[in-house]
Amino acid sequence: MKSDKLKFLLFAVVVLAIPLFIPKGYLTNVLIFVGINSMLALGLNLLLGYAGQISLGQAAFFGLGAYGSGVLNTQYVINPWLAMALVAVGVAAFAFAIGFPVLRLKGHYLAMATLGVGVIAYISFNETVDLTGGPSGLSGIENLSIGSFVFDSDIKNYYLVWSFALVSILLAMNMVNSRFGRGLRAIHDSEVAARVMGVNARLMKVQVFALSAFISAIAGSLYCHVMTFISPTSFSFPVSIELLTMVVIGGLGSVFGSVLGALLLTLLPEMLRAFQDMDIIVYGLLLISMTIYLPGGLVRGIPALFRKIVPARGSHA
Amino acid sequence: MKKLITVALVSFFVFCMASAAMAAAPIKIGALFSVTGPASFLGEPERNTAQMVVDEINRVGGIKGRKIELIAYDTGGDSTKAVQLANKLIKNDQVVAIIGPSTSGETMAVIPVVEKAQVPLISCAAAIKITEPVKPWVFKTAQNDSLAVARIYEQLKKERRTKIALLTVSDGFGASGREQLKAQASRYGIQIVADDTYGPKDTDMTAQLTKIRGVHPQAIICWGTNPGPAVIARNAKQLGINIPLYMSHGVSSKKFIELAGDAAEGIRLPTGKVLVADLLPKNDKQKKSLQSFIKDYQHHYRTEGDHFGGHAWDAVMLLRYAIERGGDNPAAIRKQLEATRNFAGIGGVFNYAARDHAGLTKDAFVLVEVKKKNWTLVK
Amino acid sequence: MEFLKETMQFVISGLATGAIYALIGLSFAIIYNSTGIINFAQGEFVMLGGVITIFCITAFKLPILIAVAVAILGTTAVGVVFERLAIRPLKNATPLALIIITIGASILIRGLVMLLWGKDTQALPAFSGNDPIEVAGATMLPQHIWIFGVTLLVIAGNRFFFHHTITGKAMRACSFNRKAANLVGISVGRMVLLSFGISAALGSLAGVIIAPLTMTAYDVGVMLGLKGFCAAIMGGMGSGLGTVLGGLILGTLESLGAGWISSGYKDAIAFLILLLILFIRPQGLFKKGETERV
Amino acid sequence: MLKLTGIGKRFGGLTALQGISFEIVPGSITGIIGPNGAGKTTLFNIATGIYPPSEGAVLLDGKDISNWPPEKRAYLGLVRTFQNIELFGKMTVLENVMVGLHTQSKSGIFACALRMPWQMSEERRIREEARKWLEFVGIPELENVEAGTLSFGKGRLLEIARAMALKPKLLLMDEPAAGLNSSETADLADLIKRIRDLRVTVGLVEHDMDLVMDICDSLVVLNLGTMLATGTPREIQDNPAVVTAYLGEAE
Repeated sequence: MKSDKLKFLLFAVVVLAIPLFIPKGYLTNVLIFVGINSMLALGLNLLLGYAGQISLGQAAFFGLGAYGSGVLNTQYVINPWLAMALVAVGVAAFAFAIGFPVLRLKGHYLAMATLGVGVIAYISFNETVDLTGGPSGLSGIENLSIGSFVFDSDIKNYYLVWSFALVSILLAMNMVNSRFGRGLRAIHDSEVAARVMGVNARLMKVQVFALSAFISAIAGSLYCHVMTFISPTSFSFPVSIELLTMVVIGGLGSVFGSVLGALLLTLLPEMLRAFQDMDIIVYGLLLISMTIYLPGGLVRGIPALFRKIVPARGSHA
Repeated sequence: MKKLITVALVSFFVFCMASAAMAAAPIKIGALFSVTGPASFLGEPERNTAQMVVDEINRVGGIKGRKIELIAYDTGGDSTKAVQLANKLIKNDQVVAIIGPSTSGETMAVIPVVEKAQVPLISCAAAIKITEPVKPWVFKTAQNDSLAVARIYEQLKKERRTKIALLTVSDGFGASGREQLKAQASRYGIQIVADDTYGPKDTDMTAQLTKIRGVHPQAIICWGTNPGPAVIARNAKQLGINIPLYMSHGVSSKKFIELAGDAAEGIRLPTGKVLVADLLPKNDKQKKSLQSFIKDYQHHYRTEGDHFGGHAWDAVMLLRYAIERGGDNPAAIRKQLEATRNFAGIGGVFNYAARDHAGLTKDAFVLVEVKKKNWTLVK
Repeated sequence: MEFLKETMQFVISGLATGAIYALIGLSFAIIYNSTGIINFAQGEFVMLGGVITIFCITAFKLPILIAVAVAILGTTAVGVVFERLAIRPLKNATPLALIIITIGASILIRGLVMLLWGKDTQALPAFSGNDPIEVAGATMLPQHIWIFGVTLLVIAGNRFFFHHTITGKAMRACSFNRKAANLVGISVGRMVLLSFGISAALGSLAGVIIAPLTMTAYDVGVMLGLKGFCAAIMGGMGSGLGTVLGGLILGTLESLGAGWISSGYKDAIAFLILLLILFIRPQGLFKKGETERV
Repeated sequence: MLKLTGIGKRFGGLTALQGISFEIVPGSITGIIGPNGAGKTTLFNIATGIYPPSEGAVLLDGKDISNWPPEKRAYLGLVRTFQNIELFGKMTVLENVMVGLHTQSKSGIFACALRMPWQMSEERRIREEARKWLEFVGIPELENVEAGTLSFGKGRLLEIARAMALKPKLLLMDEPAAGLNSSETADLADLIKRIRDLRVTVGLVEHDMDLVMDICDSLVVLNLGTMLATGTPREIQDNPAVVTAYLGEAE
């Protein structure tokens, strides 16, 4: 318990201090997207890592959040912060409603159904041209602002996005170590036993589905205000897959694993740039070998590796 | 004594010039191309061409003795990545101008970044809204869709065909074309009797074509990039549709004829002049540029240079002349780009102005028809 | 009359596309039935079939039949290597880990093909020309006949293999109960390997016969794989008629959706119907209900 | 307490249970015995709502709960343990028991995420309560161990602690002695008696006849999905039909 709080504080300090230590410029920009991806990965991890329910359509909620805020901002006069809240609640309500039939499914049927939701959302973004601008995208979205303070630079957006990410992380940590979180994890380990203990598995799964949609929608709103332009391709099937990869590589059922996964996968293309056209191959190889050799994800794999090396040294001394 | 002074003087000058040459750091130009991903058919020839032109310029001594360094990144067709990489080019690599991105979506995403950083961008994408309304720092070399549409509609009007059907791909390219097709129809007295779309990865369009056949249009206009239009050409042949089928400049390469096979016969499309360089009259302003581009590309990459590579050719050349005239300060480049007049490139004859950052007229397009597996000019 | 004729064309086109989905769905089901794995790299097998065939024809000027054989053998080899290097080393494989691994493999295969053979779309000449055939007022191509024929052959072959050969029966046994199969002396590992091989061969066969119609490139596998997966799910993941019907229904729905309702939403319509099927009959359209046992 | 009337269950064409009617009396320990395949576990699954009966009714304190899901039955104080122990393997031992206190706490998703003050105090309360039950079964020292790493015997105890944390009126135990050695079994018998002393009614499926005869007040015998006999252990021991079912037809 206490150590969790400490971990979070330490992490928050690191996050807030990073911009002071890195060269000004491009890296800050990338870290904004790491923040957004962290929220998305966290949302998925609550569903997948804690409750054990797969979703291949996470990009749909991300996109609904982004388009919700974007459309409200460009075509209606409404405070963007209010819009963000309304959209997030709306998306969560939508997830809650479809959650009942969808989460009754298991395994690959669930994977297929969530994938279907993702595809339908993607097509809707493309086809509702009058509202979303269709495949050509929606431009002219404003930056967020508080009074006359406009979030219009990388550094400002960094703090904007990461404050949301940190709050999400804190709330998620609170939740997983409480009655609700225990219920979820119980469902993951043995749904039947959890239900016998009085855990309403169906309702809880739907609730966490809605929560993960809520977080994804907030991330989407932030994304649209940071980018000021959105187009459907940012919310397509490969994005859902990338999110899934972040969660698995970072560590299922670990809040910080989500952040680690988001960090790695957002920076990965940077690191692979040296490989030029080979990067897609390296990406595929990484996915396979990480799943085989680090099934617990980096967040567990690195400490395990560390423990393996350190005692070995100690025994020599 | 005199001799000694001369030697000293000469060696002093040589020294000065050498150090000046050494001091002249290369001019950094950034490029964002979608070399992988769904738009790689654009990004790959664009990157190849840009690199080729830059190497060529450097080989003949660069711009006023300074070499050009091309820093090209692959966006994979992803607009988030395009924005990140635009930031990287501007903030880390400190480029003086950016060429690309390849697609309209990525370009629209990158515009706020370059506008804020005040770095000129020459997009290689076609959508009209990139330069309309005009943004101070954004130019483009790819011909506007509106010009291609106008070319087709002119021809239809000449042939008195007034009822047409649209079949456009549901991506950025198709959507932009569809918008223009609908917007300009009334000006040419054309009535759109069917407006259908297909997905970029669809493998059979007989359903749409059957529906279109049912409303009896006098021509079909299909707006897409390979392989969709080739499938449509074959499906149309299968269904025995024998009204004129028009394609967009999105398929203006030999690849389309190869993919569509026999079904390509008789299909018409508007295209930049690069496809028909040899058929152009000698007095055509672009002929020289076109032939040099085609020759160089063939020499470097052993394959035919196309329309899309041409966008990058124009972009690099436009930058080159702008820098030659005004130096490598981004603001100066912007000013000089805007002052470009009568630059005969691959895509057309460019005349930028404060209120026109696309710079081309519909003369940039010619209408071609496929005959015996080759392009012929439609008169 | 016009309406009827149009509908006929929608149905015929839909069935032709559906047969492709069905073939891919069958190849999905083979792996699933003997291992419980949903192979997200299945679409890549389809892509490999087309790409390798075209490569053999253009680069080595091989006659088409030999090229096809090389493509199917090559893809089978890829399937086998894939199982050996990526599936077998995985201990205590969770369904999720398998999903990720197969996604990784699909990315890898796509990347390799892109690097080796480039990004261009390629076309394969039709097996028996391009002259349309008139059927009840609608038209189809000779290649469609090939597709229907091969689908029929594959169904028959499947049926024969899984019900009338020792190996096929052993594979079915593995799907019912791996432990029990192991106890009676069936080498489960070999059966898994075999299922990847057969599935890859089937996938590439589908890829070869559709290449003349749909053309092929390194990235055609994704969408085809998804649609095949849909077909298999609709059919209840069986390796028989259910999946074939699932594919045909999916193809027809798409075609009718595009023709009658909206071409833009046609995939959305297909997926919406898939969702409804999952909600109402999660065990697939054609399977009898089974009570889940604890 | 629990009353079953005319319970039948079919899986596809297979009849697993037919015409089962009996009652578990409050405060008793009732054993359900029978050879393998008699349908004992199926009966438990129907009693706890894991699946509904094909026919007949399940009544708890006179209320018809035949179609209630397990989580709703838990709130009435009906809980069970499993033959192959179903622990929450990736959670700690203490957390496992805390899940058992689910019905006695009520913080929802928002209260949990926001750490409301009353949620914090509730959390403290159930933590203490859970420790109490670990002590009750005798494994308080294991509270921070991951449940999946426990030995079979310890896992069994944890499962019982978790079930007891729910403050059940009726505890159904599915073969609690399976896989235990004789001293562990003796401890188990003792534990079950202590559970009864807490006024918890116990239903027991068990193969270990010594245990059953030792602790049960009444027995129900199933064979091939039907009721063979009911009565006190002594009556059952002397019932020729039961003997035949267990030992086969006498020559």
